Amino acid sequence: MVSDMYLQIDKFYLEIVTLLTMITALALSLWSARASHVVAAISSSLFILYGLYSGEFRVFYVVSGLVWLFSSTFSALHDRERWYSLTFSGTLLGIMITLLSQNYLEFLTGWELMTLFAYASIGVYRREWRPGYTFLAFGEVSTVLLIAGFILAYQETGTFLFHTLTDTLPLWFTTFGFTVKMGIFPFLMVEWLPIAHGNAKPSLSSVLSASMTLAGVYGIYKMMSLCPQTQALGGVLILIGAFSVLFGALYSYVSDHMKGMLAFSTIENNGAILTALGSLELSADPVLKAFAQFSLMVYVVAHSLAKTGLFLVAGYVHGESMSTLSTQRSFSLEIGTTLLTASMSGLLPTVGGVAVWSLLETLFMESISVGGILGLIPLLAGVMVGMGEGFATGAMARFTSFTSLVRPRGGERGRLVLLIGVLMPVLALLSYLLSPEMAGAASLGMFSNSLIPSGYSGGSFGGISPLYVLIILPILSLITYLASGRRRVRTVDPWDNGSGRRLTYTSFGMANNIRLMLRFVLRTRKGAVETSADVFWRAILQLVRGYVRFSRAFSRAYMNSSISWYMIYMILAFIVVILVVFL
Amino acid sequence: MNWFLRGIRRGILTEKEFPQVQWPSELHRSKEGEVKCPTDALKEDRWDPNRCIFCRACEPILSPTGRSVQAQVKRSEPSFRRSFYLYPIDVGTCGGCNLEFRLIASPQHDMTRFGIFLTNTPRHADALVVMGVMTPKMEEVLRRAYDAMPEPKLVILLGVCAVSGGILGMPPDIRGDVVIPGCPPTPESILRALVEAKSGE
Amino acid sequence: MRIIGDLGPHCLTSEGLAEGPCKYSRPTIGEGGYGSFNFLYGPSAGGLLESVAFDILTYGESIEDVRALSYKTRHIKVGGLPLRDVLFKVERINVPFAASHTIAFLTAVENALGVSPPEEVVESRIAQLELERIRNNLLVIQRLAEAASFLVPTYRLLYYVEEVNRAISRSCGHRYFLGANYLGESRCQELHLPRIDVEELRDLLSNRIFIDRLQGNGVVKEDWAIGPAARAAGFSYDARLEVPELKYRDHGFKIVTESKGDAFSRMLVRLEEIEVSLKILEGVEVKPRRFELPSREGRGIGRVESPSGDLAYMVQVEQGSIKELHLLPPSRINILLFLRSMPENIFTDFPFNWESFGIWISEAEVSIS
Amino acid sequence: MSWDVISETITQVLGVLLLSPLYAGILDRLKAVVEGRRGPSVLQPYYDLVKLSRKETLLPRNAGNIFLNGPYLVFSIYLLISFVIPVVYPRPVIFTPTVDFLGGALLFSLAGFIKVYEAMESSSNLVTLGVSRALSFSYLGEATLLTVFIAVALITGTNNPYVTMQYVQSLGHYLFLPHVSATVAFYMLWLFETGRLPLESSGMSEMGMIDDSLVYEYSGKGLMLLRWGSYIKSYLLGSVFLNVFLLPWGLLTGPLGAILDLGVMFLKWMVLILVTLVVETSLAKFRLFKVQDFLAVALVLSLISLILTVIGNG
Repeated sequence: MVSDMYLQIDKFYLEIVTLLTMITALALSLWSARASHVVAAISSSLFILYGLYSGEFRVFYVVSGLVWLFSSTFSALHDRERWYSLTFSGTLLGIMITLLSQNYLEFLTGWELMTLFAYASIGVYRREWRPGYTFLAFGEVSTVLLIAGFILAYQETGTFLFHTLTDTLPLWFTTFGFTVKMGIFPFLMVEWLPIAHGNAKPSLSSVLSASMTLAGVYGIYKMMSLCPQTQALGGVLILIGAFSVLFGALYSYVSDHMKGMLAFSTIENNGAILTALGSLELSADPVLKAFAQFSLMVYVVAHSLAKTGLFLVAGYVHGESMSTLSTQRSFSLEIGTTLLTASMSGLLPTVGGVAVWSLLETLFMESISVGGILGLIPLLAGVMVGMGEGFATGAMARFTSFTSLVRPRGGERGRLVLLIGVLMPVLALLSYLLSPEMAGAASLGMFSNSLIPSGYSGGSFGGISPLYVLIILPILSLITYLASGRRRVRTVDPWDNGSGRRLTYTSFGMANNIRLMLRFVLRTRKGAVETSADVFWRAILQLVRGYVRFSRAFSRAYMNSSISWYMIYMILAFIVVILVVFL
Repeated sequence: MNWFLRGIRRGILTEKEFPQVQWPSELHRSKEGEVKCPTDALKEDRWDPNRCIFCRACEPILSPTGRSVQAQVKRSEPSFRRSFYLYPIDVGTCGGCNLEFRLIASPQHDMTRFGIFLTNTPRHADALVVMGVMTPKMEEVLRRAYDAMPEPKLVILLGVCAVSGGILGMPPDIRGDVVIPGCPPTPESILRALVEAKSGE
Repeated sequence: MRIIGDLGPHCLTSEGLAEGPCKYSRPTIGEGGYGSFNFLYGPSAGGLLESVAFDILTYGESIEDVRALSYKTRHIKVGGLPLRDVLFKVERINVPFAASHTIAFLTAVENALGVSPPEEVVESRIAQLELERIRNNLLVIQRLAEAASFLVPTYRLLYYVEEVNRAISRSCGHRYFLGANYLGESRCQELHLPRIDVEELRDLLSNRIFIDRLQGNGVVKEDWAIGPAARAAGFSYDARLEVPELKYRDHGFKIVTESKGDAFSRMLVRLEEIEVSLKILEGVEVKPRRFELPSREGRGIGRVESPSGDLAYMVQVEQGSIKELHLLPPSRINILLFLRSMPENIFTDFPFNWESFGIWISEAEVSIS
Repeated sequence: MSWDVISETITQVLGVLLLSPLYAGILDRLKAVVEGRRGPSVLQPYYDLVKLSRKETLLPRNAGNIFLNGPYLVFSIYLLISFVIPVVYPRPVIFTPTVDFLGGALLFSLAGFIKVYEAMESSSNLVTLGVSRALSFSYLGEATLLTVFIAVALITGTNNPYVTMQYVQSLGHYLFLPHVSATVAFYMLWLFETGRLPLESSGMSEMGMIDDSLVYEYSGKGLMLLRWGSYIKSYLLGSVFLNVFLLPWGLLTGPLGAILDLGVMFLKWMVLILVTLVVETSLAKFRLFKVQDFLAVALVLSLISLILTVIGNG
């Protein structure tokens, strides 16, 4: 009891110190960029420490802390501009306040700080403000929705403190406010534009893509914990999420812009997270809820860290277009990228694999437990997620191939990437710590608590043991290696029918099959690209005229399929979903 | 009719004995007389199969026996006894060797019963089958193909062009472990040579 | 009148020699945008029977433009050599078409010397040409079936090819007619017909998947096309009716044509022509025959319908040896047609279109001096 | 854990390891016979593997660690899966709880993922050509693999392969419509995953390569492991198909039963081989983009199965 109180006090001080350090970082940036980044890194580590002590939101805190730690370390090594360090640490501070907020007002303050600094940062870099405007504009759209939601909450409870609610309306409002920020359907330029436009440096890109969207997830999760359950919202979120997964992955597959394809994959991941949130909201069964929560948390971890790593990879590459970029590969970069993309492709034994596994498991179990027509929602979502994973694997393979695999060997760089890469299997190992308290099936040959069984309807629906896979795979490989004896290796030129030509294949070419096969979806013409900017799209983008021009140029150069169609699918999906649920 | 049923109905067409071929086959001197051989395959009355293009200019002083032309196996590789993958390369043929070589896959000959297969990459190949006279641009390609093959490996010279250049040019400069004369060599003689090359019988 | 192709400095037409070179419409050159690249297929590819390389401009999987790069060009010296030695070399320019080459060459020589061979020789030559046509058409269809991994027919056709080769060897001593024809002599003993079940081959057309690979693939409409490619496009071009030396009309020969001009039509034409050739063969009888060649001088042209289209030689003979020799191989024209018909397709269509022309690089890239 | 379990495990894993090439050999031999040829020995796959193990390993100039060591990993992934699903022995063995159906699917995709990366490291045009094709179909391939597993999992209410197997053994469940459509879907998927006609075939032409291009640059031991691995993969998927979908009956238990099961599996496989023989020798290879349609059909079939089940439950 007493120790508990001490802990409270310690926590309080820790919180203050963390915030102060970040503010110091902000101040220092006026004097030296590097110093500011270093301090920001320190503050991030403190925040991680703080997160470890805090209860149900532990995961959000620790993960955000790690993202900041990595990106600010990267900046400390590579970025020199003071302006940049100012806006960067400002953004971090904003997110930090949002996460630590005890009431709606603090939350909004943090939210605005984050938005404004990020906007400034995007503008400052390359001195081009239009994308910044877009970003800000949509940032404000979300803010408006949030304020609306919060006001409703205030009217009900009469206090700004986070307090349980009886009405679901605030949840609806805020949820959509947050999804705007997460860059889910039509508002995806919030997430996608500044990054894809190359107006954000690697470190900020990773913060925008990993940490800021995470703040959105945190917001929804928080509001859900306050509001009563609404299955309707659950269904909506699941389907919207699934659509985002499928189309985000598809467009990431065909995009030929390095950061662009990462940004699309972020949309895919946010979609998956949204699906997890949705299934958390949809199901009534407590066991299932627990498992849904588990998959949500694992997905948050997997996406945020892997995406951070991949954006940092972009920092070691010259050029933005996958087909024309130039770079050299190093052991660290190659292995690091491979591990990161493995996680992004949702493969065991990485944390991404656990995430995909648990999400699908959740969805399919729900389709039984919910039953009836409503049971079809998670089912279809599951299949869409499956297809999305297929596309993601392809996109990630292409990313790795043309950022490292086929590149000539160069100096030893990118140890940071390797570090984050190694985290992927390690986190998979730890994932059963997050697992709801139904682990520990002392089944045949299992180590106790190494199993993550999706305990459902008495008997176990299924289960995996990351620990197990991680132990057995290397052992079996070693046995294979030893059993197959030593090998004589000779280095030769690749066999290209004896022509002596080297690799001429472009990244664009590697993705072209899909462009041809799904012509009717992507609206691509052979090779070149259809750039039909249609009415509806103009309507949305009155406030971002520049974006249309850019989207044309961009789609011609990088997207090679008109972005407007992507928008339309998302919006249609949205409308359809709304209809499905309310009729 | 469904081709599966057709296949079943036809049964197995693989043969043990192959019909005699007059040209090319081992020649023997049946008459006395002077012969003007365009490729000097006849030196002091010795008939040299490695130079002969079987043009029938020496008929009837030399006449065919119908025995298929003997290949020379200088080196064989026992580890290919049951699994022998070939990569054919054409450095300047008339198309005849290419065709006859493909015909060892025909149901009548069926190379696969001896564990002989064709492959489309030198990486998987155990033997390089060289056909035709040397042409300038193919020299580099031939060298690359040979390089691209893993040890142990064999080189098979197929057809008089690859062996001695025949009447049309010079042979490729690569040492052949197996030499199969004939213009073009018959599938039978190719098959015999390959079987000998992989097992040493 | 139709263009047949460049023969030395002249342009050979169905009416005879015209001012060369032949006038062809300019091909459309595709150009690459962002992301396009050049994919080199060959020179030594398992999918190609001979050594040749194709430089394909592509965005990946799609084919925008194709150029052929020659690798196995053989230089054959004939100038000043006696007719006999030239004959041996001509026989070996393209052995799968040996009969066509030899007969075209000998016809040219006979025209140059102003003699016309006796009936038996003509009959024997018709027999050889048709046997060769059957063998080659079977081979082309076999290659198509193989490209589609149409397993049973692939080997069935290979079986027939071997059977034809054996029939040829029994008839003329050599599986590829080498040494079967000689100056003033035809050595084929008697005619042995291969047993071919054409009805069975027609069963190929009952497989939708196989047909789908060929239909609409590599459409050729050029009016200067030759051989099966031309006949598949609806042009009734055939040297067998245009050339006086070989009296095909007496054997009730009729032209087979299709309309679409795609790889499928080309295969149909070849399929039907197998039957036509078999009919012709029933009507001919073969026996060896010698005849006298005078030692005169002069120039002459010899043209035959090889399995893949018109094949022509022009010779200049002076005191028993060759002064000048020009060759018009069908493959040279078929390659042009192939390259023009390839764009707009995808990589996996490539083998089907390529094999459907029955092209032999050996004769297309030979250079004669 | 008892000695029985261990002996059963050993039988299952060794059975997979040693018998998987045999079935490929038998199918090839039968194909040859239909084609009118004597054909290669049924042991040909073994001969090839032995020969390859004696050959030199060639390393493309640009390739490195992943290219060299990938094959060992791929092989051991398939080995690991053979612990997990009922491919010889009908009861759980050691390590079985490592993953469930879904996890198994993810492990299969992991093997595919490594194959792609190691192949790409050789940075050759011909390899990239095939890889780009393989990747472009993976979205349907993976989705179908997942849905098919889930389909059967939903029918039986569990994701545990062994429970599923026992469940569908009862005829009522066996002839249950969702199970039937899922079975058809899985067979179509098996044809795709193991590179069989009418989807692909290892001919001589490079232009048609899909999976062949993944091993195009390999030689020696690496090639041996990848070949062997693909035999095992084909065996694993095929056996799941037989034991969980097509013929869930007939497997015996107990250490002695485990040995006999090898024979039972052989009989089951003969059925699968004969069906495949007819399919492969009657059909030709689809146009490349038709493969997509084929897989789409498979996906739809498995989806139908899912929907029927869920509505049935609701």
